Amino acid sequence: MASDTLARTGSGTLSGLDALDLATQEKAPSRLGRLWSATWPKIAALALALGIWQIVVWTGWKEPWALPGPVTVLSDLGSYLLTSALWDGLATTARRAAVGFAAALVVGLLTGLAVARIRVLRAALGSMITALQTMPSIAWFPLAILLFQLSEQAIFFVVVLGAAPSIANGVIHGVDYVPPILIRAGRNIGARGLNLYRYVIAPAALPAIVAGLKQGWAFAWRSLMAGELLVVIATKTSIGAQLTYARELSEAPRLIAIMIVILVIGLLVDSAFGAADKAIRRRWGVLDQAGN
Amino acid sequence: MASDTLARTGSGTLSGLDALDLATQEKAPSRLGRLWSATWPKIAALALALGIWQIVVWTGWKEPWALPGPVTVLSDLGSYLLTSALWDGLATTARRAAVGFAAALVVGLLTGLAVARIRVLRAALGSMITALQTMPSIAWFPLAILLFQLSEQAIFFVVVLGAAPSIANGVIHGVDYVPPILIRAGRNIGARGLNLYRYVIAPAALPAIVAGLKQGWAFAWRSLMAGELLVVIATKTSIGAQLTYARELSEAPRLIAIMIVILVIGLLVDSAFGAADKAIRRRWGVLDQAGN
Amino acid sequence: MTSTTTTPSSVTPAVALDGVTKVYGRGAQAVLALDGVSLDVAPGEFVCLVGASGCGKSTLLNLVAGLDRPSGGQVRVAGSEQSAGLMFQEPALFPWLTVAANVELPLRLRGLPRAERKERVAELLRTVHLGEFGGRRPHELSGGMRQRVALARTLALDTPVLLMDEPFGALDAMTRDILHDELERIWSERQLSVLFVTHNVREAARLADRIILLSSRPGRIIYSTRVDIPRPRRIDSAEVAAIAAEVTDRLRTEVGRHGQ
Amino acid sequence: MTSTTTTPSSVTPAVALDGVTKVYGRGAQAVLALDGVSLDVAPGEFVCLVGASGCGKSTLLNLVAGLDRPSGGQVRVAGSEQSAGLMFQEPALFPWLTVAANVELPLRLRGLPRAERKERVAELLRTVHLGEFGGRRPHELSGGMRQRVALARTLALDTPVLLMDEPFGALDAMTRDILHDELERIWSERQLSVLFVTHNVREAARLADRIILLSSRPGRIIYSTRVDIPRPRRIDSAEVAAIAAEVTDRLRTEVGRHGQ
Amino acid sequence: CGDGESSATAGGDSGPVTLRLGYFPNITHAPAVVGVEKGIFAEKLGSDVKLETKTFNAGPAAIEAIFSGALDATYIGPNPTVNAFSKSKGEAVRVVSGAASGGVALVVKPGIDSVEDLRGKKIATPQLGNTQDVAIRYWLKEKGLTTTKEGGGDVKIVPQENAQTVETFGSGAIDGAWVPEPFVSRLVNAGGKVLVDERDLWPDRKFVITNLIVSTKFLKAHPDVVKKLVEGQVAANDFVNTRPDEAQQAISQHIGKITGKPLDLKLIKQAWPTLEFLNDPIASSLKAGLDHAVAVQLTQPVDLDGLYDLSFLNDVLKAQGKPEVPQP
Ligand SMILES: Nc1ncnc2c1ncn2[C@@H]1O[C@H](COP(=O)(O)OP(=O)(O)OP(=O)(O)O)[C@@H](O)[C@H]1O
Ligand SMILES: Nc1ncnc2c1ncn2[C@@H]1O[C@H](COP(=O)(O)OP(=O)(O)OP(=O)(O)O)[C@@H](O)[C@H]1O
Ligand SMILES: [Mg+2]
Ligand SMILES: [Mg+2]
Repeated sequence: MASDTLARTGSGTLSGLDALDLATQEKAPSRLGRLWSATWPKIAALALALGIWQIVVWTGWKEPWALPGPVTVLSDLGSYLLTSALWDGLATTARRAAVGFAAALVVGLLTGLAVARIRVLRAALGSMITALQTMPSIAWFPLAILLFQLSEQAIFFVVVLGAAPSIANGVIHGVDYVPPILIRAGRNIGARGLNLYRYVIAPAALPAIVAGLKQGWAFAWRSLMAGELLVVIATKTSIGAQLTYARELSEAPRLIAIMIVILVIGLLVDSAFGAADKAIRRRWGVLDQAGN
Repeated sequence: MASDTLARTGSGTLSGLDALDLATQEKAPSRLGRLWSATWPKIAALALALGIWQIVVWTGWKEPWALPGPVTVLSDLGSYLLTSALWDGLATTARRAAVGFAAALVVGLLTGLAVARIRVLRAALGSMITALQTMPSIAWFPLAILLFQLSEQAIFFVVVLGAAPSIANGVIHGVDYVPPILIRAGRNIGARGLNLYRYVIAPAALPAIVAGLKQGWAFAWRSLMAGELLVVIATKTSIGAQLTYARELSEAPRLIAIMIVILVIGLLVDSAFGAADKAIRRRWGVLDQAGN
Repeated sequence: MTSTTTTPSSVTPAVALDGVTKVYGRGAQAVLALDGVSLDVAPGEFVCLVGASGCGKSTLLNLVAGLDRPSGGQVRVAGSEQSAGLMFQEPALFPWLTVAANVELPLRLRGLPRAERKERVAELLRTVHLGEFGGRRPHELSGGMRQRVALARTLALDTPVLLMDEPFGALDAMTRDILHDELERIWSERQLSVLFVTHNVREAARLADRIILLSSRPGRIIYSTRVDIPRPRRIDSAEVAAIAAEVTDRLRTEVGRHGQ
Repeated sequence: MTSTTTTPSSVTPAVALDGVTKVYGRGAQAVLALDGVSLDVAPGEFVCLVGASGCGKSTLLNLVAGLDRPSGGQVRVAGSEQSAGLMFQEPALFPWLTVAANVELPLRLRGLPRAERKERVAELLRTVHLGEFGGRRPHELSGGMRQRVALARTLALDTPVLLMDEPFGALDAMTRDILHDELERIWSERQLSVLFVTHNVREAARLADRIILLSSRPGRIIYSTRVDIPRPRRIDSAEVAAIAAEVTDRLRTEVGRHGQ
Repeated sequence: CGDGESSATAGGDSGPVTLRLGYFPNITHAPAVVGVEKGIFAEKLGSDVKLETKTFNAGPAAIEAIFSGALDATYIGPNPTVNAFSKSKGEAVRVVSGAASGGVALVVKPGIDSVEDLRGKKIATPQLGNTQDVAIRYWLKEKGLTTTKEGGGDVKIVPQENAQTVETFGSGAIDGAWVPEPFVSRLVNAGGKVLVDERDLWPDRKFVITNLIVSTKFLKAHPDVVKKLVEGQVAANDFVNTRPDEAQQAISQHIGKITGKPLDLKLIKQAWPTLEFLNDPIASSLKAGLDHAVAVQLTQPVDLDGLYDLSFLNDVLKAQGKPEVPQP
């Protein structure tokens, strides 16, 4: 064959950036291989981060009480993991996060659907949703205490006000971008009113809704971290309270240890969202693009 | 015609829920009419909110110092609007928000694009983005001070860490859901590497990116409100600081007045995002569904 | 120029268009897609609509299906609200549902029991020769296969009026011939009224009781002919060819006048 | 059963497929779409590909265009990386761009100066009879109009090899005839090599130097014939009809064997 | 109006009364922490009063809770006390007892040995207009140095959270801070030295840092409970003053329950001598502080008449044969 001929073979590989773009359904790496290729970049990133941190500490840039090294922090994390304080706090905080997020979910989904499709509500409240989203949690504290006293509901109130607008915005965005042809098809096959939502609009908007839920989760969690200081029940320690007190007591290693715990929780939750998103993308047939 | 015949006429109207679903391109209301129909629901909502508030206050449910009435708050807002404190604070805060958001925009867009399309980065950092998003601002304060001392950069650092993950997540979601056929079409007409991003992926992901920016703005603003306490700089008052002081001095009317100011800013920013979103939807031909 | 074709006034038509006009957009950008179209489809009648690309055929079907409102004139469909099922020009399948679930959805929306739904779906998928593909998702199908799924979904509707927008455009001749037979069978069994858009004039002659020709921008009815060939017909028969030739001639004059 | 059609080995083919196999999916869900297809397209040759719905035609074009990799065998395209332009079965227009901008994008990506681009776009839109629609967006067009925009965009590519997947499927006969002439003109002017998928056997006979028939699942080449009718040809000529009848016969046998 | 919420006794006086008591898990709140941890309050309140405790990490939430009827009494600093009193036009709260005095100092970097050395330096305070902020401004003013609200003048005052002050002092961004314990000790441990002990600026080296306030509504509805609460406060102070080791241990453990990590006992011991646990709310120091705030133009004059209701305290003290505190 002539030299200016481009060959694509089943076994050959393409070089350059396009190699990333190409679908690679043929490659069927082993389960172990896939696990490894999903894991090593994480390990590498972690090692890199720890390495840089350790080097910075070794340079003596800051005093050890201002910037503790990885060894100090990890050993503090180790002993932290052995305390019941962490697990009790985690249990309290996780329960609050779950309940608060669930409430935000209901409020956000309903508001979002209503605002997206009812014109008067949209004109009245549409812009308000983003405005509410920008309101910092502490501004709501007085109202939360007024309404719910020093009960856990006050915390949920702050969490819902933090997360629901974000979820609603995700829903509105999703509904706005449902391809009109699908709505027409749905109406044509007899989906009217609630059925149109249930069978067409909601599933079509699902990807954007999941994205909104992810953002909503972040808002919920951050609001919770602040809100947990609102009602500190002496017998119930919580991650939010521990974070703030670690900072107030200038316990740098503990503060970083709690940050690591928060990151790990974030990673776990993200992987749940990631799995949901991947399942949706596989169904929709948009998964292969980036090959992952 | 028989009585069981359904008629649709050019001038007739359909009743029920479907009336909302139908495209109404034919109706060409006057400019004033459209303005009015966009405005009255807002005014009604405002009136309703004020009304309920006033009624609650009149019932004497809480003492006036715990829950001041609308008249007290609005008169305080009036005098607040006449102080230079508000306008100076607003100027400072708005400038910081703009700079911080711009920085977050750059960081978020680049990270998002890189993570969305480069498989190793995605495996390494993908889940980290949401995890970072959930990290409350106060956890970053010590690091911000370590890195930037008491300069404004410390504030920007917190704002960027708050907003960039949200923007990056928007970008990733947008890129993930670009219809594969459009990417194929783009590659086929010769868009490779950066050009594929510029001419195909970025515009196709634009709606989701704008949604991510909106969420990012909310994060940026909230982080800023907290971050402004980090560096209470000489001669510069700020909305974030005023909000906290109003709370610390138990000045309920002033606190609510500042909340109103924050809501108004949120509304203004949202209307900018809304206009961008509407322009995109008009271009894409998905605007008519809900008739707005 | 506007000609009107109506059935004898004694019968209530299944579909009646009366001076229907449709304008897209406003002001300088406005497009007059349909201009005073009056057309009756008798119950049980099979009407084919032909016309140049962009002349307003899809627009007309959308109006009859109630997915859009006319700018002027009246559209009447006999029966209750959901009486005209439309097969769109694009497949318009729901990407989140499997092929079987796509076909099942209209049945589910009508509240059919599960067992019956399953049976009907299997039957419909067999009708369109996709019996083994029920578990796939739309993105795993070829263009022609998607079109056939859309056909099955529309047939699942059981509406007395069927609107079809180039339903066989992406199919090879053989598959199409088979589906012609199937459609004719279903049409006569269920006594459907059909409004069928096609670019294939032979297909029109093969299927129609009446062929109607639309002019290009604005769409007006310029020609209408009855097809009186007895059924069953064959697409390669001489009678079908003769009718097709006649319509093609008319079309040629029309496009010749408007094209470039 | 696998037959191989090759051009004389002295000429470097514009497109060469060598034992190409394509499997979609894995495990039990796997679909063998193409099975050992070997095919050469000579420079300047016009090859039409026909076959039943779902037999692997689009898959084959995707492989040649380099949008997908074969599971086995080799695909070779003469020339540099971007040498085969593909017109997809769907319009695949960019919804955020106007019609003119859609057509302009390939030119812009090749770095043509602005003035030249403008001129070429206007010319291409005139070619597909959409001169006045440059400022519209895809969603404002009819199905056939979108397909013509996609055609114009593909023609703007100026690649030596052109791959076309049912490019005229949504067009009426008259418009299609006109575009046949245009395509033939461009093909001979630019000396293109064309691989053209169609369901219209007459269209194949009207345009092709060679017609190739694919069997259904898995796709294999089962028949190949040269069309030696001198050009210009007319789609309603007797010679074209004769070739079409021959291919239809073959197709009928094939679908008859696989159908149902 | 909302009487039902001021205490949990929904049906009037029938059933046990609930007292909701707030405090900070903090060394300046030692009597409260020890009283709760050692069960002193529970014992004094008896079985007909149910004690519910709430902790706060800053004044505003505690005041919001009092205002909204979510809290009946709380230990709190002088600043929020004045805010609560003045913002409610003298209605919402009453000070019924003192708790602690002292424990505030100006800590500076080594090398700063006199007031003059402070010229041009950055000094942190916990919050603009709070007790410590006013104290340093007034003190500097007396020494002839100027300050401005915006952080200008001869000495630059930077209000910031105490936690942040430790960070900024460590990173060198500030040169000193006028803060309460335990931050004084913490800054000293980070290399600072005490330049001014605020006790030296006050008559008898006494000034209020923590006092006990009760919501007026609760006071009126359940004066008997308030008296028992004050009894508990007096007993807790006795405990703290007579058995400091045990008290320190209790504080460390109690803070650990809430924060997840027991407070360093060494730090408590280090801070302890700077504090004095008194039942006298030292009303004069609160008034003087307010006058100073007016003098440095950080606030308008406030009428504090009626803030103190020391009758319960004096009843308790009298019964125990201790010297009474004059009602201001
Ligand atoms: N949403 C829209 N906005 C603006 N113009 C439109 C819209 N939809 C259709 N049109 C215009 O209306 C005319 C008729 O379109 P229609 O889709 O009905 O044509 P058609 O007869 O179905 O053509 P084809 O055979 O190509 O599908 C076209 O000129 C088209 O540009
Ligand atoms: N992404 C995919 N995943 C799984 N199977 C696929 C995919 N794409 C195509 N197929 C299968 O491959 C076979 C060939 O599909 P292809 O699109 O090439 O057919 P085609 O010849 O173009 O048909 P048509 O004429 O209907 O367009 C079909 O059976 C189809 O189901
Ligand atoms: Mg059409
Ligand atoms: Mg195909």
